[in-house]
Amino acid sequence: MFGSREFSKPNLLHGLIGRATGNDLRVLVVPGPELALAGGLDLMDAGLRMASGPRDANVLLLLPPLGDKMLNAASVAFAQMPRPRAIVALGVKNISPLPEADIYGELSQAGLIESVNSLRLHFAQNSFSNSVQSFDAPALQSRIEYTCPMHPEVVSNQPGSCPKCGMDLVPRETGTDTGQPEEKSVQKTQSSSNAAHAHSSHVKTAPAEVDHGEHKKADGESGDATAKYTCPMHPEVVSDEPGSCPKCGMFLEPVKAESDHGSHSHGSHSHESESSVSKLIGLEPGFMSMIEMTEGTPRSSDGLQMEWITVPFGPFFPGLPAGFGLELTLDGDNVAKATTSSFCGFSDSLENGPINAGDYVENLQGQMPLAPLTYRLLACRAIEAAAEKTSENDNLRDATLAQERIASQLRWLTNLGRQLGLKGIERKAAKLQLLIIGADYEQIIKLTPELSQFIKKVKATPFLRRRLDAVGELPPQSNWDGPQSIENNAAGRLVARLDDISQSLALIKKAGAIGEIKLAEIGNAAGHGHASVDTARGKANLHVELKGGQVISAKLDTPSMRHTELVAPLTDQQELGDALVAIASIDISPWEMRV
Amino acid sequence: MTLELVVTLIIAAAMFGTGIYGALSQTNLVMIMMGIELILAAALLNLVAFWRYLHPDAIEAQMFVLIVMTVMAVEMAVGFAVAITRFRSRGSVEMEEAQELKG
Amino acid sequence: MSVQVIFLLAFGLAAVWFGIVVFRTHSMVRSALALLFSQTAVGAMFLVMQAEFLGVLQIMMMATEMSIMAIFMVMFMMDPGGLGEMDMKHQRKLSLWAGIIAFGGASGLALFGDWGPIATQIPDAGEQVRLLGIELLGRSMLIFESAGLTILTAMIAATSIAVQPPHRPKETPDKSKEPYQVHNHGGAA
Amino acid sequence: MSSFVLIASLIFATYGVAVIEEWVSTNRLRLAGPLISTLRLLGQENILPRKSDRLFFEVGPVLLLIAALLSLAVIPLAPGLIVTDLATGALFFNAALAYVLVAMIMAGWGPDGAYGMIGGWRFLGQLIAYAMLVVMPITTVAMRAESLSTIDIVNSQEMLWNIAYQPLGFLLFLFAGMAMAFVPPFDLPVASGELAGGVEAEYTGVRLIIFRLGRMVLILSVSSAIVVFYLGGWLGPFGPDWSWSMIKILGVAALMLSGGRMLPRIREATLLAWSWKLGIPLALANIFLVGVLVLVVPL
Repeated sequence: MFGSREFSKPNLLHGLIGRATGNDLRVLVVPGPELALAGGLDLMDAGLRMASGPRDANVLLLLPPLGDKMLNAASVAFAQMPRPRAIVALGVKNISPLPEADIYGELSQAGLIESVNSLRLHFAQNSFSNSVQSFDAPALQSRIEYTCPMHPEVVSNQPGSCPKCGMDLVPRETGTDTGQPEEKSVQKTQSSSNAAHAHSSHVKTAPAEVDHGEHKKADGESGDATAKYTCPMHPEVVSDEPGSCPKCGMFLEPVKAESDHGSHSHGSHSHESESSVSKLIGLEPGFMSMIEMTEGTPRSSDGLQMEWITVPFGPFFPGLPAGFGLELTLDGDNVAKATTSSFCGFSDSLENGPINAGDYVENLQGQMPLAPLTYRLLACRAIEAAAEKTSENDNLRDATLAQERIASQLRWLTNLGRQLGLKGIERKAAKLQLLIIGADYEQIIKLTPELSQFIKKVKATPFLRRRLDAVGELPPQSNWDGPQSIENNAAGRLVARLDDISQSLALIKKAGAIGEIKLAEIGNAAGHGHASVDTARGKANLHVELKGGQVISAKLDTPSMRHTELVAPLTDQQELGDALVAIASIDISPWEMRV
Repeated sequence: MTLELVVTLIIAAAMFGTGIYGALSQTNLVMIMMGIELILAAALLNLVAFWRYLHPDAIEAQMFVLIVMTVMAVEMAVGFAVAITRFRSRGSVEMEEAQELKG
Repeated sequence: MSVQVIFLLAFGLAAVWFGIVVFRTHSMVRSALALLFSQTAVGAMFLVMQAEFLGVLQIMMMATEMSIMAIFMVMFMMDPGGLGEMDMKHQRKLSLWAGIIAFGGASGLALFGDWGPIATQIPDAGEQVRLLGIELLGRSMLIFESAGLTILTAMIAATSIAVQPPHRPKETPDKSKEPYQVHNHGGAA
Repeated sequence: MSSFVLIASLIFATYGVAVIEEWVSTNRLRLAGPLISTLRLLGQENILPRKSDRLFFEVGPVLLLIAALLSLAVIPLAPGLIVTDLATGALFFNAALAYVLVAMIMAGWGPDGAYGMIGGWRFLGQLIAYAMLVVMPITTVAMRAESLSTIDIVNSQEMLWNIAYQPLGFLLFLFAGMAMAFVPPFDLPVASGELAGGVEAEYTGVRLIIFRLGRMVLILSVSSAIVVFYLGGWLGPFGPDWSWSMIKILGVAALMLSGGRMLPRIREATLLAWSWKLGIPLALANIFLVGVLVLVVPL
């Protein structure tokens, strides 16, 4: 069992705990709660509560679509979740590298409720097991490899002697190369594997050999005078490769192999610093110069050199769009640098050669789970333009688009509510979204008063506008084409989104019905076509080339691709909370980013 | 019996010694300030002990303690201001490296 | 030995021990918090000596003061892991001897001074607070007000020298130096 | 007997606060909720982050609980129902809660995770905002009672509760108290949407139980201080004294917990700006006003 806790003797408490666990489910949704909403799942109604992070979760809920990157990230999160824990997979079967799911279900509210019921039973029975297996996410796995102290290029999986000089190989810990973003950030340093292991090192289940490896490394290397690089401040940190110190982040300095290590705490670097600090007369030998340490370090906006830390946010961060990877370099509580990535982007290259126009439409729709009909419409329009056909029911199509826009804005509001701690808005927006997505024309008209009332309520939320109007000012001449607002800040964009809901409602009312989006009969048409659609996030453009009724090339340009460039200027020198709100205010969908 | 007084005074003396050691041996300005805080704490201890065991009727002694506490706070404020300024200009709050402050 | 002596000894030894820890630990935050607990122990000794108001005040003030010290230590020392083997001492012998001599001298005075009999009757806590208030706003008002003014002046002066000189051009961060990576355990969150 | 009543009411009130907390955050009233959560956490693995500062990691939550419990020691439930009636009770309450900051810094620093660390230091910024607004309204309360003893403070309100006598002080203290107990919208150090749990992020199992328990006792302590200082403590028209204390305390706790849920989480810069630019001048004005009132209309 991967999710259970080990026990030595069964006792009465275990039964109680198991039942309590089943009644207090904290769920971490993969890819994210938006997908659950878009798929029509009401998690609250099913008795699940959102976890604020992997440590807080005991259920990992998997929903389609799941890419490799997403599954890798999910396996890291699963490794961090404290036992007892369980995996629920709705509508997905293959979830490797995660272990087998404890419960499989179908992707529907009924399926969810059924899964939750069996989950309660599962926890009641299996919270404690006497055959517990440890789960190590492959993305986090570190292994011990052996290298020659003199020839770092010699790496072997087994202990032995160096083919070049015959010395005994010394063990060291390494991380495996994966596409894991958290890994990437630390891969360069030797600390990477240590730090990464913190993810999965559970008190009870941590493989003991990891710790051994570390100790052995320290003894072996410093004792044998083998190190090539060492930290000027932490002489016990020795590495074969240049990099930065796992303790203080300073650059490791080269050390001659014959210098005597470990003799005294600062012996290893004394000859290094003496030469450069000796210009200051009267310094004690071996004195650690802070001037040297801070020289050339980046300065904050207030002119102080501070230590910068790089923190990954995402892909399952509660305040950000699910699947959106954000790595912030923080200077204190201020953002100094932001890099973005997507865990679930699309790909518009036609790898398997030309495909049928109809299939292409389905394909694009499938790649955009948060706005399927919008992109279906986009594909249809582009193909029809290429085939020089015109469709008749544009009005009805626009109504469909408007419906999806409303749903998208409501999902955005849910996210904003979660980020700002506005539970009321979070709950209500989620409820309305669930009602909107499945609704037909009559139902939407019926929902109109409730929606307008909700919009009024959001606008009247005390301090909400105040909270938002200090953040998220876009730089001049930025290529923003999301909902246009009068004020250039997050508050303005909130109002614009709320107005967008009202306008979309009016549009649906005017159309009188909601149409299905069907690709017109194009036969064996050929040619180039271009189309654009106003999505909830901005304008999406598609350019397709048809030949013989088949799409031979396509180029998609989505609003989120353009808007991710705004993340850096929006967050620059902002306080962390403000930066996250600013990012939320431009509503990026990681699904609309390229992989 | 003056045991209480002597015990308190010896403890104050030990804190004073530790503070002196810290203030002299540390090279970092903030650590030096910590040494001074210890010295001032020893002074506080003496003041309270003298008030309690020798002159409990002289409430001015307590007032004096308040003044010393103020001095502690002022020392912190000024010390940190100096530290920030030095750190901004030199990138260090190491007193070993503050050669220009040496006579 | 009275109960009072036992408590004084216990808190006193704690105060001294934490005081020593300040200069022995390598972690900056530990160092500042050790000082805090040393000061708290001193505050507890005040309470044992029935100076209730002063004791509570000491305990309250030091919590904030030392926490601020901790953040400054972290700022200036760039020792994020907290347990790095930093050694930032000089003139070891001199300072050790100075410390020992100071301790010896002061405790010698304490031991051999003629203190006379100790007082047993002291005003109760409520009475002390009342007397202290009357003292502060009576005879010692000038001193008290000067202290208040001093601290205000110090605050303003400290702020004004600590704020950034406005003319300094904003320097662009040197990207060649990689920031330290605090690895986040809640990483995938 | 009285110590038994005290402990029983402490447990009851803490449980009550936990029920209210869950109620306002999930919109569902489950009387067994806190018990179930506690059982779940009891069975959860106790994860120790690998590079943690073990000492701080372990001590942080315990210190939070101890600080909150100590501050309750000076809160009277009824004339005889108090752990210790210190002559400096009002100041002691503040002194004990100053260690909440230390606990938060320890708990944030301990696990060596970025979210927790930022959360811990954020609380220091928050303290700089609210600290003055805790002390200054207490001053005016003590001015009216002419004593720092909490019993005297309650007795001084026999004619008129302080909420009516000095409403400005009440509002400031409520605001500061909510920031002190970091309930929404002041939950900057443990924000879920901003920091994925912040200081709490790395805690699991028994340690998390202690942390959450400490937090509940802290909320209880702040709300009982509001009751003692401004709402006349145990004073009520009929029935036993302690029941009035209980009702008021739970009522204030419910008000504190639910009121903030309607508001977006405050920005740290706004919090500091409001406290220093608006709050402190108001608090000074309050001291002056109450000073005049005490001299002119001694009720």
